[in-house]
Amino acid sequence: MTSTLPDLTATPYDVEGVRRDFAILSREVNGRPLVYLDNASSTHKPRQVLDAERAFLEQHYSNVHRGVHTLSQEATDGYEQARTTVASFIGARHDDVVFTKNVTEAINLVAYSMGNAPAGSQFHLGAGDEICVTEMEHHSNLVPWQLLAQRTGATLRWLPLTDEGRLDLTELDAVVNERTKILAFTHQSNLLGTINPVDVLVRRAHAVGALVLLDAAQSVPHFPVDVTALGVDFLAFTGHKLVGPTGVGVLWGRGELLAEMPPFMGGGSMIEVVEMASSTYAPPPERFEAGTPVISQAIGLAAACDYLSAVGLDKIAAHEAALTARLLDGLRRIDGVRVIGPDTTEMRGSAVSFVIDGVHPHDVGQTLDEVGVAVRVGHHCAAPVCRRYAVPATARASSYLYNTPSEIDALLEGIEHVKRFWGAA
Amino acid sequence: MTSTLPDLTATPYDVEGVRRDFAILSREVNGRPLVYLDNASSTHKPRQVLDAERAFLEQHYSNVHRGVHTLSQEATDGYEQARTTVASFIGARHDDVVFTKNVTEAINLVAYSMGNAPAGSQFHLGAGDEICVTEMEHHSNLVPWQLLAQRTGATLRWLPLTDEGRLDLTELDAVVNERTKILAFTHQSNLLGTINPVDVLVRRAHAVGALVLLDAAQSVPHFPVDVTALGVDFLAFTGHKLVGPTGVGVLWGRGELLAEMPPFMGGGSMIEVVEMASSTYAPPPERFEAGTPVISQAIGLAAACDYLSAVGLDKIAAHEAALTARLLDGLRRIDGVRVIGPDTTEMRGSAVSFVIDGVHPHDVGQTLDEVGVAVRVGHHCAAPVCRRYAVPATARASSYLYNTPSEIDALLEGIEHVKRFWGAA
Amino acid sequence: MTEGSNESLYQEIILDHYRNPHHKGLRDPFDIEVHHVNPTCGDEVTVRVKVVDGQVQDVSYDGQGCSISQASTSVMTDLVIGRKIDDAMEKAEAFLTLMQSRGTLEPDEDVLEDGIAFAGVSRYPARVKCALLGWMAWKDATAQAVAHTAEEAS
Amino acid sequence: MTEGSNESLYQEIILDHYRNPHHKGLRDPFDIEVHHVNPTCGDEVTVRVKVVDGQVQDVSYDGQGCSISQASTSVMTDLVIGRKIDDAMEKAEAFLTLMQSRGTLEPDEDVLEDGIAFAGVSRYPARVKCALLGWMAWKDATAQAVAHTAEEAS
Ligand SMILES: Cc1ncc(COP(=O)(O)O)c(C=O)c1O
Ligand SMILES: Cc1ncc(COP(=O)(O)O)c(C=O)c1O
Repeated sequence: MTSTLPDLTATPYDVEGVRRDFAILSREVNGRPLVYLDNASSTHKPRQVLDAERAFLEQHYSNVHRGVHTLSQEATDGYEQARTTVASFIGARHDDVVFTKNVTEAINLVAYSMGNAPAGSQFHLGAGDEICVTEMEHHSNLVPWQLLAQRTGATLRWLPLTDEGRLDLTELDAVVNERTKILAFTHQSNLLGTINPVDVLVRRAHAVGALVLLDAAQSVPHFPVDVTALGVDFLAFTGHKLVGPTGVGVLWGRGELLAEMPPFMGGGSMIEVVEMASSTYAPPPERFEAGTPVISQAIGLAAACDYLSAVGLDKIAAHEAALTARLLDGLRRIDGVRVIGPDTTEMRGSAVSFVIDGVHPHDVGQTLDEVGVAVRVGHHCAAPVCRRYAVPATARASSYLYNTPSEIDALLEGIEHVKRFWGAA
Repeated sequence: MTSTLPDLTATPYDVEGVRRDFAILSREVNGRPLVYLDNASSTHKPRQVLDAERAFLEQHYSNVHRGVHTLSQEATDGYEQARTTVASFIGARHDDVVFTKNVTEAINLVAYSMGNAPAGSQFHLGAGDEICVTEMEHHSNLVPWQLLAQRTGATLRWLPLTDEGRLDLTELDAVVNERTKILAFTHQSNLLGTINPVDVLVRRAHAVGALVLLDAAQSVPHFPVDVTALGVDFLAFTGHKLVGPTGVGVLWGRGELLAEMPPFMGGGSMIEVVEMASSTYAPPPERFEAGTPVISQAIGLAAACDYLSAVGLDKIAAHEAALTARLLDGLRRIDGVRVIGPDTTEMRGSAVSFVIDGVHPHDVGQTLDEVGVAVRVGHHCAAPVCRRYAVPATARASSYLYNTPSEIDALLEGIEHVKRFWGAA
Repeated sequence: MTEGSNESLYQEIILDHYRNPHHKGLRDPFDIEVHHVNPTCGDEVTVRVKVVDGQVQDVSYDGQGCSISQASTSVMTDLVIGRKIDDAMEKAEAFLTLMQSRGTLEPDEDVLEDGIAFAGVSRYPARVKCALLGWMAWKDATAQAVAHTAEEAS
Repeated sequence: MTEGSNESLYQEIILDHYRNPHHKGLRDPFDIEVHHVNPTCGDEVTVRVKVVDGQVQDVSYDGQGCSISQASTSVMTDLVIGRKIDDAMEKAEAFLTLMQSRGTLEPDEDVLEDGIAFAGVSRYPARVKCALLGWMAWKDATAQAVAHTAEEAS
């Protein structure tokens, strides 16, 4: 199952070559060429990913792990090979990668597993223990910890934000302390674009014996991430944000931690010996993959990792940085537009949130759509961030490997159009 | 997004026409035409399903629910239309259908939600309460309840099996009693093929005020199922067993029950108002679909439902019954072969487990594979059933809409070959 | 699946009501005041209702939100003020049905007047909630006012 | 992805060991007895080990299971009995490596003797555990026996 990967040796970054792999990008919306700038929400999938999944399904499909017949062996090989590919994409060992439905399930997995840990276990939580997050978390890295706190009696704390859209670390030592059992935070904010100083947070957390979970949903797709270099204990990301399928996410965990963690969901494949009254459980990663896994989605995700590797994550990051700089520059020149989040490219990614004075974000998004420009509007599943910056919602443009400078310009012109249409400024 | 559906008006059951929709069926295995009889484990996907998913991804894909731009509206329409299609496939209302990763997640969802219910809630469980299953459950409908019992202090009980492979209901009134909070059982056993008397069990459970969850993983794909007619409270099934994609399952629940149930996983989309310290939750089905849902998989599943409806579930059931009768007849004529489970077609499906005297099931499966016949061997994620019938494992042949009488004959010849090869009888 | 359409969501009628909202500003006297929020976008509306003899005597409101939520609340006041409660509730039902039609319904101008301008909104599930915010608040307030009056009468 | 191959998993050597297992049946004397189970298929083996002066003096076993698990246990006894523990452990490592090779390794007949017949098994992940059952039990028992002897000596 080899797929044709884009040949990018000729030019430094052949964005047109990349675009040809994404059929949907040649669509029109409202009579205009689609300008898709909603990549922080989800990304499109190149034909290499679609082809890989289809070839697998048409030639090698079967359920995995439990059969001796040829298709079952081939499907198992394909699925486990996908795990190897995804693992090496983040510098991890094959056995330390668990496939989930999305990053949300990956985070809930850790939260529920901790909640299931008996007293005495290093994962156990109770009254007096603390869970720490930040004020910039996506709901998927906030609500699971709220629920865990409610179930166990532990206290939820969080690191606040500065006016510039960065973590405020002045109280770090107080907020992350000897009572902290786990610190869960995002590598890159999906609303603000802020990239967080992982090293500083890991150092403090490990100094007080807390575990660290990194929500890498917005980082793994955009720049090279190596779990060992980061020094975190758990890292999670989601397939649909890195040109892969929906329905697949990844939890990576340190092998020795995964080995000690109690199971989350019960069911087929995650067991060892099942009696009617009780069971013993398989080692990781199987222990955490109850039921028939996301087989063809894992194949698709591996193809997505291969695709990004072939294009080159460094090149993608540089390309995005240039687009982000162009966008921030352009926005700075338009009166009545305010960026929510860092307004330089330093330690920030391509997600740029903004508001236009006097025009509700919903109307911004809809009016941009009328000229073919797709941005996301709303609270971006990070309602507390909107509250922090006293906006009901924002519009957010987020570029990716297939976006072009002229698309950024189309957005900027679109914003002028929005202002004219709504008579703002 | 209309797909070409097979024209089956001409003949009563055009199995050759159906087979042409499944590319993998023309594969060879070990130099022989593939005879795929592992459908109880997973099924292949017709081009209509693959095409529907791909067309959606190449023309309308985006994340759902949270956007105002055109692609996001179209993707939301597609996803919610898929929910409607799947709902009507089982006679349910749109809002009562929750998309999950597989049936295993669907069952864990109910078990965890009950575990999360505060004292006083109808879902709450504690010491003195009982959870009831049967001895023929798939691990996915057993282990989640073991874990729930461990978490809550409730007691797990089960209905035993008769020597003929049926539920032994002589003690029904004792086992399902006033302390029973939920009765969870399978519609059709994946190992024995037994179809259970849902009406009898529902009547008893409801008489004592217990909820009923039906594991329909092996029934919804094979014959018409209507949630209202069944009278159960929850019903769950899985996409990959009904010619749909992996990575998608369904939980159906009575609207008024879903409305009262606490959430399972926390994250994006399942919330209403999120503050840092706590949140309120969206109504069902969103409440139970945390994070980016299994978008394109739901589209694929709806296409699978449409495909099965176009072929006709009644016709499929009749076709399977004929194949099953042929297989049971054939097995009866071979010395040294024992069927584990009912040996007539009465109240049984197409999954037929058997053992051959003197040949280990693993060797049976592998030797059949050498002549191109794919059956599953092992405990089929129902280890207690093997223990009950004192076999280490079984070989299991399970036919579906695309199998033919001559494939059954190939299996029967294969079994003779196995016996010769291993010098048995 | 609906293909993107060239017809703008923002009909002139909607823009007019957004720029020059009718009956806006909270007024006395009133029986009941309610405050509704659309959690997905933070839109808010406060609605006051005065009911006399089975009739909607006055509706006043204040709020913030997108053009759709503001304009539809303005249209709502035009449609219900001065009307018998039953008639007004029928209008609300007609508007709700239109909003849930996903672009498939031809609205009745005799019933919905300026409200027909919102037909296109029903093609945008994400905006339907905006269009219904004021209406839902009014229905809630009116139901409470009726219950309240009934209580006082008994 | 490996395409299905025509070459049978069931080499003559495997069938011979399965039909006529070597050293089968539990014997005295022994230092340690262990019982291992493969939960996925119910295969079981009981292995006894007698260690003297850093040497595997005897291995005996009983069990039930598929041809692969039975034959590989028989081959294992041939390879380890009478050998220095370190040498025997090396054989076990070589066999483990072969089993994890997914069909990519050319086995060394000088090291593994009849064990090379299992090379094809490594292409079948579901059967690898069968092939390793007896070996794992032996390693476990031998490690315990060594620890035990060391303890007695100290
Ligand atoms: C009866 C039954 N229940 C549950 C399952 C689990 O399905 P899944 O693995 O798709 O969650 C299966 C199939 O594996 C089954 O046959
Ligand atoms: C930072 C961050 N975390 C978590 C998520 C949730 O991802 P998913 O919805 O795929 O679970 C997202 C995206 O939605 C995100 O941007």
